[in-house]
Amino acid sequence: MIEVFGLFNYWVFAALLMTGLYTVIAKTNLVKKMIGLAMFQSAVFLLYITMDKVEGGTAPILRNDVPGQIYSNPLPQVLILTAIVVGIATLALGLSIVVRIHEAYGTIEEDEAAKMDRE
Amino acid sequence: MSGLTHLPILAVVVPLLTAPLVALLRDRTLAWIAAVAASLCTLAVAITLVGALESVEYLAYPLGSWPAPYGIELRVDAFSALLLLIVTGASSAGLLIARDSLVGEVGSERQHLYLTAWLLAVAGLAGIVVSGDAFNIFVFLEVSSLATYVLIAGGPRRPALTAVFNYLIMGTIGATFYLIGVGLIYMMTGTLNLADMEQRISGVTELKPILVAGGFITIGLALKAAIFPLHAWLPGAYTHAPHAATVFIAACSTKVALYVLLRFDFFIFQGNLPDHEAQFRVFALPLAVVAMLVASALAIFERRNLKRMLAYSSIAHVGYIVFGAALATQTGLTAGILHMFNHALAKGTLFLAAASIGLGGAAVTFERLAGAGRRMPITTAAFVVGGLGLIGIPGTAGFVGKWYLVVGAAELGPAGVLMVVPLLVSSVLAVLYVWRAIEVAYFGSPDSARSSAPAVRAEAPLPMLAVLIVAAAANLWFGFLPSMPLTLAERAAEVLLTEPDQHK
Amino acid sequence: MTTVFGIFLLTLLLVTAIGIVRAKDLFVAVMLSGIYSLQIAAVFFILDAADVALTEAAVGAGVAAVLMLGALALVTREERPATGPRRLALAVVALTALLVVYATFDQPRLGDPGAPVHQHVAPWYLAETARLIDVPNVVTAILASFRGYDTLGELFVIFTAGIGVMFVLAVPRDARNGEEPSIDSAGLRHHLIPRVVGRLLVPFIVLFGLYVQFHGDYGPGGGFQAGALIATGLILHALIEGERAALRVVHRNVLLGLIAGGALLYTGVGIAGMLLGGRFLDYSVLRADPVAGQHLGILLVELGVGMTVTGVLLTIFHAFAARASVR
Amino acid sequence: MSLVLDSASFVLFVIGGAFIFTGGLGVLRMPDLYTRMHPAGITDTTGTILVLAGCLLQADLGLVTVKLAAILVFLLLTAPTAAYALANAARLAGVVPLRAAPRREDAAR
Repeated sequence: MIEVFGLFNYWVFAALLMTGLYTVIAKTNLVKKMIGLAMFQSAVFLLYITMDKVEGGTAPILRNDVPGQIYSNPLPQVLILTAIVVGIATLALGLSIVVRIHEAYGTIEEDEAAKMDRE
Repeated sequence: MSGLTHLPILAVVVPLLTAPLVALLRDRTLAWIAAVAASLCTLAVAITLVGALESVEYLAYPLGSWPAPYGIELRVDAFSALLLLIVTGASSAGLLIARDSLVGEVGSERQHLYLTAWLLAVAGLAGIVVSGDAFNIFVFLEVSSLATYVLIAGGPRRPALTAVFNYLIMGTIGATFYLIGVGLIYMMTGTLNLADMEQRISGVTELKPILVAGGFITIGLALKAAIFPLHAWLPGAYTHAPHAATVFIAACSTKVALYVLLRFDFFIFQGNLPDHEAQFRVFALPLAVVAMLVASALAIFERRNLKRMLAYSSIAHVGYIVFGAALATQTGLTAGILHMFNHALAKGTLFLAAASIGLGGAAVTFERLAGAGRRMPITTAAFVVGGLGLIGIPGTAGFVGKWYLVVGAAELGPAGVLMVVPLLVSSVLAVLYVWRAIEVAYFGSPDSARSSAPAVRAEAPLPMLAVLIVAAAANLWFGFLPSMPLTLAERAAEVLLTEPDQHK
Repeated sequence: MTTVFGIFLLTLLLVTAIGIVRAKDLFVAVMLSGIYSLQIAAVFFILDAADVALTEAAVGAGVAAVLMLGALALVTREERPATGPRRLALAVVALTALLVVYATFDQPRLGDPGAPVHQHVAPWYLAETARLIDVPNVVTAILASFRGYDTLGELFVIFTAGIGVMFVLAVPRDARNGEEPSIDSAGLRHHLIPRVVGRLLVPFIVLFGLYVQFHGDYGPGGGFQAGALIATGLILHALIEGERAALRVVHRNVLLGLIAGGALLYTGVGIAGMLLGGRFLDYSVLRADPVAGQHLGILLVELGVGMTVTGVLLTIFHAFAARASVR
Repeated sequence: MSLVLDSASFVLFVIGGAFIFTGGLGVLRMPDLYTRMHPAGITDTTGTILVLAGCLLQADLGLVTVKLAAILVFLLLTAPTAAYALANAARLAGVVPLRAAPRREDAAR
């Protein structure tokens, strides 16, 4: 099972990454872009968390009662905790800017706002 | 000695600690004084670091006293020190004029928040350049990016909002690409410490993920650094940001991204990937050449907004820096790194002058520039000095960098001599756009000004003028006596080009 | 069995992602992205990352969804049929996809204990945490101490976001395009059932948040997750009682104090380490016994993170909500 | 003893699973929002409660039992509230039940 699907996680990571990136580039709606950006970032979380898994391991919370317990790698988890925070911070700031754009232009479509800028 | 050991972290902690305090200060003046003090302290730290680095190759600082690959390590060498100098210098100059310049751009009831964001940007950029850990660089990259978005979003006109949204999207994509690259390298080496990574990467036999990581990191940072085809966010962001913030951002933010790019490409990949030099040259040189030519041409065709013209010129100058780096020789890298410093000086001066011209929150259009030579002679004179530096006239700092670029290219033999041509063409283009601005400033007379405003002296307030004069003087000073940045740049190039096994 | 379940979840994740892209109604897209977060949290959980799963569930499905809904209340809900640069997007995406898939072939397989990731630094953490820091949760040990500087950076990222949102939304609302706001500032006061149940739940949510905050050394959790939970509880309170009533309970100045106080607390602990003769963020010197010092340091910095996160998330919520209720 | 517990929880799992399955099927098959809420309610009340009860029987008496019981209580509180809020929101948004508006369809013809 592992042999066949050992890379499946990575492929899903790639697919999610692409879906997010496509949304960010191809959509003109600013809220949709932010959602796409969040998806794009969370795909990377999947990449990191996939590499932390050890076959037969458990979450890295040390247990004295089970000698010889295998633990999964804690470091990628720490990194991703930080990355999740970065993601939500970017989302919050981006959405506040979208709100202001809507107030200033009356639209949240990128091309319409750009057209108004040119005029 | 104990004070000296803590120097690397002080560059980050001072602005980081002051930022929450500034947020709590409601008073505009008090907040400004605290911010300026913090920025100047950080500048002092940077200068002390440069002094301390004369005797040692690098200063390492293990955070929390944990040994290097397990804990996070700060590592300051000549390259980082030079960048730290640029960041803190630009920030101090921008903050010193911010009190006068922000009036009419950022309402006084939210200026303390603005200054908080400013300090966070300083801390983020400083954190990037002193860090010796790949993931830590990402964290501080995000601190600086988010803070920079806030700085740009403070612009008084609504295009600032769309500009900053574009920047936010592109910047986040860039940072996430970087994160993917770091993840792939971590996957294959099991470490995040840069020095450790350099050692361990040579043991990796399956190179595909490393190659791809190289691609992701290069593209991601190229987005942040506005290397030519990925520069779309830059003109809008520079044009619509508040004037004081433009001084700061234009002088250092792309350069810090370039710093990380060079650090990765030369420190990590150089010597570990087969034919890295040749590949880097093949990819980066054409981009650099196109950037120099196209962006300069775009600057010529920008006939409305002075800041936008200068922004295009910045893209061209990123091209110069990449050009130097892409030569991948000692002279080339020295030239590229030196040009970071010199371009920061010249662009800083120009944007400082633009801030004076646009005082009160007006857009710096060519119409507004018209007749500035009579109204504000000192400002315009400083603008001319900065412009000459941009062109690379002998006697200004800009000349030294370009001279080394030419020498570095010529060293490569006949093909290199051919590459001098775009350098010269781009400089001629620079003459054209700088001259046009100067012409408008001295000889232009705006329609509106003819009727209403007579040619009275109307210089900017004294603090702004003083900063501007110091900046212009620095352009000339480092033009005649370039030894300080030159030595640092040479040593930085040496560090970058040293093969991993020769470090220890 | 876990593998099958994982593959099922991942496939579902892909389907949800495509659903988000295709949804024309932004409200639907936001709801789907909340579901997406829950699914990816479940994936993290079966990959043994309990802390990350908890965070992703609290942040992605909770906070992010609330933020997006708050923003949606202020902008148009429908997406106009796209005219974006589809060809460019497809080209970029195809190129990146090739790059990523090319990389995968030399990657270690899922769960391979011989992968380089599990060789160098990670075993050291697992082996030495018990001796040096003596907390069972290795993730907390790395987060707060071994790589505490990263977490300081993370704290300042969220701090920057809070300051940024406050700054960006502090501008008086432009009346020109002012459509009628859609959030009722009186909250759900007139809806009996949600109000009664919500009031019942709020204290428990906050209590659970405090548990996660202070139990983070022993189980999954820590300052950030706790902050997100407490903030969610208080946001629920604000939704029930109305935004103004909520601000009377926790005033804006208190929030700003929380934000700045948390940041100062974390940095202060770091500097205390410096003043007591260690390096920045060296907790071992805080007490005579290094391990006790580590415990104290971790407790304090986690508290700092919790304070700032709670403050920032609430501030951001109020910034959006206040914008909707101003006329 | 363990055999009794195992078989009891097995039965609970199967019945709970069946409820969840019918709930899912119902959401797909029902004609409008209000009728769909009925099977959806079955899924997150009856189905989940039965499955959780099965889990309770499997867990050793201790912290885990308390946690599972707490989840049960919370579900019993939140699921009906959510259903109420959903129906209420739909009503306020002007979604008309299927049977209440047959005439409009006639008029459309």
